[in-house]
Amino acid sequence: MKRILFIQRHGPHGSLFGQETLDAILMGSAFASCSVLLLEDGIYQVLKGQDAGQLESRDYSVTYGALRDYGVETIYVSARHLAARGLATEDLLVETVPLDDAGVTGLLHEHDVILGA
Amino acid sequence: MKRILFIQRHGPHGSLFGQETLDAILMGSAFASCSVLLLEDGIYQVLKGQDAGQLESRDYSVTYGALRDYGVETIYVSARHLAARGLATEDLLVETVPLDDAGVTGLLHEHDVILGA
Amino acid sequence: MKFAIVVHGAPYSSQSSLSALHFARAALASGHEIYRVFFYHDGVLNGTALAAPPQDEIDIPSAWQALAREHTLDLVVCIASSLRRGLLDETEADRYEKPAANLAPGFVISGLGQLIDGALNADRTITFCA
Amino acid sequence: MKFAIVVHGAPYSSQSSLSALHFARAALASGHEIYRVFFYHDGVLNGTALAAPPQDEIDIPSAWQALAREHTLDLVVCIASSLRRGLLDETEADRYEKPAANLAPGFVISGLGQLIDGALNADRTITFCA
Amino acid sequence: MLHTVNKSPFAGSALDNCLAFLAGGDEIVLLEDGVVAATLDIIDRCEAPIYAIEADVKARGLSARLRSTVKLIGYDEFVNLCTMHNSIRSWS
Amino acid sequence: MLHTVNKSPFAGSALDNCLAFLAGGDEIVLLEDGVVAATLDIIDRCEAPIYAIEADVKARGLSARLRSTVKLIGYDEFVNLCTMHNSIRSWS
Repeated sequence: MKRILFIQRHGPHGSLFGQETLDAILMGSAFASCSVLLLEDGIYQVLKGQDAGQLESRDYSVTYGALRDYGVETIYVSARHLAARGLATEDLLVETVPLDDAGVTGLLHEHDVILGA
Repeated sequence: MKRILFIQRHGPHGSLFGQETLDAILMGSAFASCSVLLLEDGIYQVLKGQDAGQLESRDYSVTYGALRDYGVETIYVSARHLAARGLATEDLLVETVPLDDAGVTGLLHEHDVILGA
Repeated sequence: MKFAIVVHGAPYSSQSSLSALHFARAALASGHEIYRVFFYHDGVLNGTALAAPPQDEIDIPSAWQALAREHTLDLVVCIASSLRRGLLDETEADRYEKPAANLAPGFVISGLGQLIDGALNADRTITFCA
Repeated sequence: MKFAIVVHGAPYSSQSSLSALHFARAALASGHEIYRVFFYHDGVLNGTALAAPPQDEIDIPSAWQALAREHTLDLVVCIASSLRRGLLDETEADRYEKPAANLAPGFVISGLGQLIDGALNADRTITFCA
Repeated sequence: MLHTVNKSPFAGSALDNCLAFLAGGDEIVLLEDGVVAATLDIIDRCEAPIYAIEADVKARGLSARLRSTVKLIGYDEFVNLCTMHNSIRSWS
Repeated sequence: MLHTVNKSPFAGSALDNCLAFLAGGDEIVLLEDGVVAATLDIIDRCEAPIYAIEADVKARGLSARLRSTVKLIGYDEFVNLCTMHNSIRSWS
């Protein structure tokens, strides 16, 4: 069975990429072995304490917390991109595995297909 | 009469912003006193030697050469953004006035309305 | 004070139309006038009559229509941007022999002259970029 | 070799659909198979039946249709992306009680399962980002 | 002049350009993904008053991370700032 | 692995990420606005083979400005590069 890596590199709410990529991850995890890699502002997708009520938008970040239940194996983050934003893994609402650049390179090569914006 | 400044900061062909902003400039120059400021990759809009035939796209860059005839007063470029791209005003198919950062700041304040993506 | 509001982004795809909507509501609530909302680039897609967003999400094209009904707003989508993106009123659908029209009531298709007119006649012009 | 092609950008607004079209033509010309073209995010707007671009510009939705007729391509637009962006076939227009359908012939609306199916069954999956 | 910035400083040059072309008396409104800048120390170096749209800050979970120089505002105050400046430039 | 980059290095981090996460044996195709990088000396520092789509380079008037390390290709060669790598990552 092929392994799919979903990369998320957009922040939440500014565009629809975050929400729609999450939909693709949920679908992927139903049919294949999937992992998720958060790069750049994609890390903000899982920042704790999001409240989009005043924006009349949906707080879909909670769905990230359920990804394990859907069968997603691991959520990885770039340690460098995390640090550049002044964030630590404790600030995120899901358990993530931070990777250095070589770790990200390895992850890309371990997967057969890479999806995501 | 109000003075309008159009800012162009996208390169050609990658998106429609360049072509559609040019349409707005042409319309603006018919009704108002207009100038154009090229920032960032917007400078590539007027690079000499564009040939979009192989892309099945339109070479609208030539229209920039006609902006003076349409009544556009001056086309300004950021000297810093020009240099960062390894370009000089001689590489551009229209006559432009390079401005340092303070010059751009002044230009922004001389206009009543700023349009453009 | 009279505002011209320019919207460059498609609804949902970019937050710009939601921000513009919030700004427009706040301007009207503060007693200001909205001279025109001009939808340019992908912004013209705010005028679609066919969007069917999930029920727990805001329906942005409908929200513009509701605001326009309440305050008699001039909602203009740029014709050149609309034609490339497949947004047509009955007249344009006939002209180009297309099978349907999809411009929502409350929006009008017009030319770029309306952008310049707004910039010249409003006291302030604010752009919400994609 | 079998390719799955994923398109994220709207025609014209982003060059991605034009690049995907050129890539698809080259793949077919080289004797490869295109398992599916999946249009996601703003890419679903490639499937509009109502685009009327200037006559001296390429008609991208029509170019996809022509390629699909010649090579029996599977052109799938994502249903969730389509509903938010106002792209409907007859079935969805009826379901949501909208006044018209605007999906071009040659395209089908389907779910995200078709994206995953493509990724799993094609030899290579390539994405053209907005 | 009022400047708005609606993109993250990590995703392009909107903030860079805004700061490079700022004049005395200018003010800045951060909105949408632009509010990310309100949490970074680069913003402390800016001498112009900086505002951030509260709804955008809350939606992104950034309320507790704001630099002290940034003032949260609603859309009504955003509208008011527009009336107080002669022109508005949106950096994206 | 084949990497594609379709954005200008001045307009975001697509190229930065591509170069940061490159492995031995990887190759890079620059397309659309990504071909801007083919004219800049930053590209000389990259050890992977770099290709640029000729139609995109010509459309932008960049043909005479290419760095010597960049090889121009057509879409047919782009397709062929895809077949020669096990997977493709599109950086945007």
